Amino acid sequence: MKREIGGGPPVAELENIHLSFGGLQALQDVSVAVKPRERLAIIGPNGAGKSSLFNIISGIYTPSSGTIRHKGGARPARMKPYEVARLGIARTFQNIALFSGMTALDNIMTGRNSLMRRGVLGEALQLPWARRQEIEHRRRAEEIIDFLEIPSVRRTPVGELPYGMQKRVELGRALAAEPELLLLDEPMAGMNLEEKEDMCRFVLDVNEIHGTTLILVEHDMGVVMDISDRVAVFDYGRKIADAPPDDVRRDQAVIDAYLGTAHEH
Amino acid sequence: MDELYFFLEVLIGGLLSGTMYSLVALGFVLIYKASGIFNFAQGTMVLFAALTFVGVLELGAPALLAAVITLAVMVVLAFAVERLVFRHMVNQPQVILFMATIGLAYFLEGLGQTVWGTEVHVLDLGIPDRGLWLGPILVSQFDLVAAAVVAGLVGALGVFFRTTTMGRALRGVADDHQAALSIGIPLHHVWVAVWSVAGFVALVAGLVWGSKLGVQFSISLVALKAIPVMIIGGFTSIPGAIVGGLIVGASEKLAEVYLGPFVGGGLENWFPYMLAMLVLMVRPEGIFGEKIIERV
Amino acid sequence: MFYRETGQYKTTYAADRAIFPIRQDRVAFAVLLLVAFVAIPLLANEYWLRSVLTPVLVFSLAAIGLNILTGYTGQLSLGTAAFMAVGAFAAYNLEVRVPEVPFLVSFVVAGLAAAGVGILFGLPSLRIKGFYLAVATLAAQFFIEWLFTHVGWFTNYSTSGVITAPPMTLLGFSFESAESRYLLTLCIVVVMAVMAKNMVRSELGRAWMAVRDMDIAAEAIGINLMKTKLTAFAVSSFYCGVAGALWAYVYLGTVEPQAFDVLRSFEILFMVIIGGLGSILGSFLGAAFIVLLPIFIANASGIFGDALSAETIAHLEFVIFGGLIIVFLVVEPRGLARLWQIVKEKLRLWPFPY
Amino acid sequence: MAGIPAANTFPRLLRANAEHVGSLPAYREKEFGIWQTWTWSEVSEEVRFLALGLRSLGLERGDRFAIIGDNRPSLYWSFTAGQAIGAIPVPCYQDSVADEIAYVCEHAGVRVAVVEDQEQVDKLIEVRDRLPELQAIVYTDPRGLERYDEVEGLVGVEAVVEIGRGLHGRDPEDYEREVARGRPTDIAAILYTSGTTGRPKGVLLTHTNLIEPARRAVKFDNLTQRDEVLAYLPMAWVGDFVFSIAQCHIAGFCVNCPESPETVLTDLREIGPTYFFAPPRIFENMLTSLMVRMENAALLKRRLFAFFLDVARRVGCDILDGKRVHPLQRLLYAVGNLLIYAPLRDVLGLGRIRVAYTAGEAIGPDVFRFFRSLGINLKQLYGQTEASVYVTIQADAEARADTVGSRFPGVEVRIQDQEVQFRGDGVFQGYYRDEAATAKTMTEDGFVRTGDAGYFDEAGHLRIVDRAKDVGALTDGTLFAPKFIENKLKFHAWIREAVAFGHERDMVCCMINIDLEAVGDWAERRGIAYSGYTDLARQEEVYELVRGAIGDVNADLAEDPALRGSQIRRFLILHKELDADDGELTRTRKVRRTVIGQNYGELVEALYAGRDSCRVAAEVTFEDGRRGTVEADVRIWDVDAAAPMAAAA
Repeated sequence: MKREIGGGPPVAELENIHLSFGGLQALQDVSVAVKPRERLAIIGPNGAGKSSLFNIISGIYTPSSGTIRHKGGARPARMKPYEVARLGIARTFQNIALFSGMTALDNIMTGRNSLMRRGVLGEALQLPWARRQEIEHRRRAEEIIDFLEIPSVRRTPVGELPYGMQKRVELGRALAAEPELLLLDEPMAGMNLEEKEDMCRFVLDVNEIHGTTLILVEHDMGVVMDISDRVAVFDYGRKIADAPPDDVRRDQAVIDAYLGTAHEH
Repeated sequence: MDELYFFLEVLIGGLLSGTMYSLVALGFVLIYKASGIFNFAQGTMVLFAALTFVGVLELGAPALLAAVITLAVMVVLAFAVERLVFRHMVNQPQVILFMATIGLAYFLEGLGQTVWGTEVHVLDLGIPDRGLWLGPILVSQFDLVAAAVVAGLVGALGVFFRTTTMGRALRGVADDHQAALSIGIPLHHVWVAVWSVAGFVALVAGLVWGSKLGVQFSISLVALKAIPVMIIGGFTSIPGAIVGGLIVGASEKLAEVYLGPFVGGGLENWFPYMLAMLVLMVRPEGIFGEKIIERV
Repeated sequence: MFYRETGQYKTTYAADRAIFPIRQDRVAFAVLLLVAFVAIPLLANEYWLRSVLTPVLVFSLAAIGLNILTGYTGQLSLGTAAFMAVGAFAAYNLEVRVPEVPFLVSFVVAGLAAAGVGILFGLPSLRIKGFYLAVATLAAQFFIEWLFTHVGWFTNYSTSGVITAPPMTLLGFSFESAESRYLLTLCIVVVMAVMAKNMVRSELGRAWMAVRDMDIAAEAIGINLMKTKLTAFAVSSFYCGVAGALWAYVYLGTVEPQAFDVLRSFEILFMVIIGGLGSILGSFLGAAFIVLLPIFIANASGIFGDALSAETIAHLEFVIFGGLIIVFLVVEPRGLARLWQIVKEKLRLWPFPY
Repeated sequence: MAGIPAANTFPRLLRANAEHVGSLPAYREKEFGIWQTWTWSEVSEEVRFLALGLRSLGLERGDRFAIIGDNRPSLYWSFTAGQAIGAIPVPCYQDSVADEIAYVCEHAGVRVAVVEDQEQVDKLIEVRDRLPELQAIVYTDPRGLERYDEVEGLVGVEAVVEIGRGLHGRDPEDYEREVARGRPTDIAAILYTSGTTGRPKGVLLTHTNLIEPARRAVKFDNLTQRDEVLAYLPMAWVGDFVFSIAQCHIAGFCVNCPESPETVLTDLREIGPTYFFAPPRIFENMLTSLMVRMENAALLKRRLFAFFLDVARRVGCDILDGKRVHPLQRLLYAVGNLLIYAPLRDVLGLGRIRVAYTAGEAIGPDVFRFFRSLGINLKQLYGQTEASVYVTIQADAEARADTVGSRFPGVEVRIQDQEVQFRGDGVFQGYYRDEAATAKTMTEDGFVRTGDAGYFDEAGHLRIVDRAKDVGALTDGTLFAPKFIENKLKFHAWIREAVAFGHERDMVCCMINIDLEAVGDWAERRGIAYSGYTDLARQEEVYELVRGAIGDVNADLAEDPALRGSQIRRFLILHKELDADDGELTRTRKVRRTVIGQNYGELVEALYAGRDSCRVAAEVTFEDGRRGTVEADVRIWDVDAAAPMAAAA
């Protein structure tokens, strides 16, 4: 199966983005774009602005200046995160942000909420449309559960799941929204080798089978070099490199800033 | 001219009575700063302290002894609350802790009245309660004394926080739990200490309020107004508690006097809350509070 | 022990998401309904029907309302009684001004009016949470209480400030007897409880819980926080409003605004905490517990003869309620419903311990 | 029997079911969280299209095709679909490595393989150069196979079905013509048996072979359309074919496929089969885990449990067998049923069982009786692939731990030179492409040699004692069945391994390995100090304990006229644990009698020389791989022979 990268405008494009908190410059003049079906990795030391970038794309932060484009069209300067999500952008969080009181299944079902119809009375009375909607979306959620190989924990409250499983459920919740662009914030952090392999397989499958564009922040260099088409390197809020993995590996600025120094993780 | 004098009279009266709200709010702020707990029971602690004091007084003890005994009871209470309640709720969300303090409020209210009865106790500490003319403006002597007490208390607390080890630990713990631990005082002790200080503040507030209104159940309801005071002033700020109290006291009086007649009076009951709500909408962290930033 | 689940497999999602997926639970629920609808009206005396069971049901409804807001959506409210008051006075005013409106319609209007007020006071929830929000709801509590006391229009300029509910008749039948009022309440409460259960197990309920558990993630997954929170306020207040109307019409008959004071709000909050945050069943358990406990205490104190005055007993109630709240929050924050769930799990696994 | 169609090939059985009970569930599979269900009409439809689709892949009448994977409905359907067009299904064990699969597929010359998933596809790709005849690989689960588009002949089952649907649309009678061409004497399947030695052999079974015995078994246990089974045993095993295909088609009951091999226990509880088969190992594991779980129960509950288990032990089996039981005991049992047995059965997923069978190996009598005493109708049968399963079977009231029942209806069974032999319409047609093995197994008069030694007891129940080649005789000619004796010993909790000697000797002696955990626990509770296995094994108290166990076995043997003479007379407890690393056990923990006889020659000699101890040095492999020597004095004790009860009384 051949994967075609590109074709059409970038799924997400950030242009000259600045972001500051108080006096602190979190991002300075950052421009980055991701093409359809591309796998873009973002690396950099802690505090380099990787998560800030995600928060800007997903609408949690508003940049001080700069433009964000979605499939070629400029996004309004202020967009609520839920409006961004409805553009087909889903994400996971660095520190798992699951709905801890709910089961794995309900978490994943919640991922589909934005695709569902809201009608208070209809849901209260379980009118045919409400019942049908629950069942149809349950089926889709179950496909994700099957895909992520977590049927045995379907009914477990996620708070009781081990860390690796929680990461999987969180990915499931993001996938449930059927996103075009998936932002993964350190999907492999804290996992053992086997869990990482599984996660890599899932992530690659999502990208290759469904054509989902990926941006991932990850510290595990092996994973990054293996699975990404392109690597953007951040340091002190600036992008210092943006190239295919092999080129990045040879880039002197990157080596100085990041790869060369011992990075504890 | 009379209009202006009248306005000033109302304003000053409000400000002075506002200092009493400040007194209760002070207790809230102390506990919130040290433990992150919004202590709904602070108002009840005021009632409880006053009831205990009056009760001991009525048993024939001299005022000073009664104060010491009451203070001891408040320390024991602080100890019990830490040991029996909050130590077991370390990882609970703040809202759950808050609800626990509502339970505590009920418990104390019931306990105080079971032990000391419900009838209104008169408390006379010999504070003169006559009007005092400052030029053309009539001011309550009682309120002046109360304001002085508040000022004294704030000053004393300031000294306590600056000069004693425990005081420094308390300040430290508000900023950073780790830092407090590094001073070498266990967190549990800090909690007990801060609840004790809050108990002391409650006692002072109880005495002042009790001698003004009589020691009775409604004190705890009036003391609830310390909540909007805190919201307006900011949760983490002692100056905020003072200023908030002044604002609430003044604004509710002014509202009552100038708006009350048009709507049938009784504005005082809800005006501070509405004011607090408005403040929340505009500036959720309050006037002196630190900006709340949520990290993702 | 009594569960025989083997062979109760699900072949459709519809069966899998049933409210009671286990047959034994369905049977138990059917028996419970039978008892509530048939046995109790036949067997219970007037005192129990009028003064115990009816208020338990009404409180359950209010507790469901608060639970939707606090237990499911995580928005703390200390103004439940105020929303009940809105319901009661709305129904009253509609009936007084438009007498031809059937009382059931006025109950619906009561709910809608409360929902509207709920949305208004829910607006701050868009900016603030936790106990900050509690202050906003306290504002609602004190303001509304004051409004009904001081603005004569709401009490139809009754001199005493007390409103008297008009008689309830439906198709010529007058609900006057304790049995008929109990059954009327029961019908309304059962229907609304099922509706609440349906909401919390659907898209809406998941959105609420998502907001409660992790609002940032909820928004990032496409949930409109504002809409979801305000819906919770509206639905919650609707339930409280209907409960308020029932309280006035079915239980008390005559009401003054003070019947809906801040202590009433706390009482309902306690029901939710003791019954179980985030549980419809818990709302019933909590309401029953809080209503029955004073009766139990009163009876128990009878053993001591007249040693305890009525006043002391009232104070002891405070001590016990407060203590129980603390005990529940420390030991089992999910309340009686959670305890029941644990017992049920044990029964399902019997004789195995896990 | 009404309702059971008398069709004589599998495709015809399927058609009959679709006509008579078309709306009843035929297959279920837990997938996507619920039990997806297919009725007989739907199955019939699927099979029809699949059959035509398979034919379009080049599968022709008489061709073999492989089926590899976990129990999945679509794999079951591929059996019938292939049979409908006259092709012969060859199921392979799904957990076999690529090489084993390659052997079977190569030997059978399969043209097409219908497999479950990527895992199986990978195996086939790995060995594809050995399978020149393999034209197409059909997979049922596309997961992970998206990237395989360069693999030749790889196609999803849905695509095959679509092709079939198209063909059916053009010629609706096509499928029926194919079915009509099939004859009951056609080969319906080739089932490869794993055999203890050498390469697997392909057992040729016709439709008649498989259908007729299965039909009688359905009648024997009154299986109906309302029964349910859980299909969780390998599809390549004859038992699964007979239960999940033959009997399912004959009785019309529903076959349930678990979600995954890991969730079998959960799925068992959900489905609650009414007709159940499991090898002894599964029942043993169930009992062990049940007891371990109960250990953690509260004291009161443990007491209650122990009390009612005791009641069940005393009267449970009798009640199940319909014997007379004192009304008071019956009442007590009823209470126990309410409080313990029924909930226990339910939680284990055995709550709805009407008929359960175990076979394959000897089951521990305690385990067997435990499940029966709980009210579970567990029975034994004795069978072979070559017999299409059934040789002997236990009727409801005849269930016993130590026999395998009486002759299965329509089967002749005889004992020839101690070996069990059988004949009937289930008898296979021969081993595929292996005339020599066929000739060795079939007698001239049409009986099949089982290779098992056994005899019929007075009640006419068959007892299997051992593999025929292992059975020996004492010098006085008494039958000596070492494995039979060893198994009896091993059913005791204290004994982990046992090795019996006696062939061409004057008496039976044995070596014992105690169960370190059980005996260690026992010793601790009695305050007996020990430093490890070797130390514990030489304690007098332990010898006493083992002697008691051997006494029980002797008493058992004494009851049996054929074996009375082969009671154990002397024993010793080995100073070290038998270990597969030392070659004393096979990897599947079967004792290698010859190796042990050589390794411990001195001890064997001492046993028969009448000495009461023997000093030994044995070479052992330690856990870290070092080799070393253990030296010890091993005691040798005598045991009394028991007299038969009847004689003693």
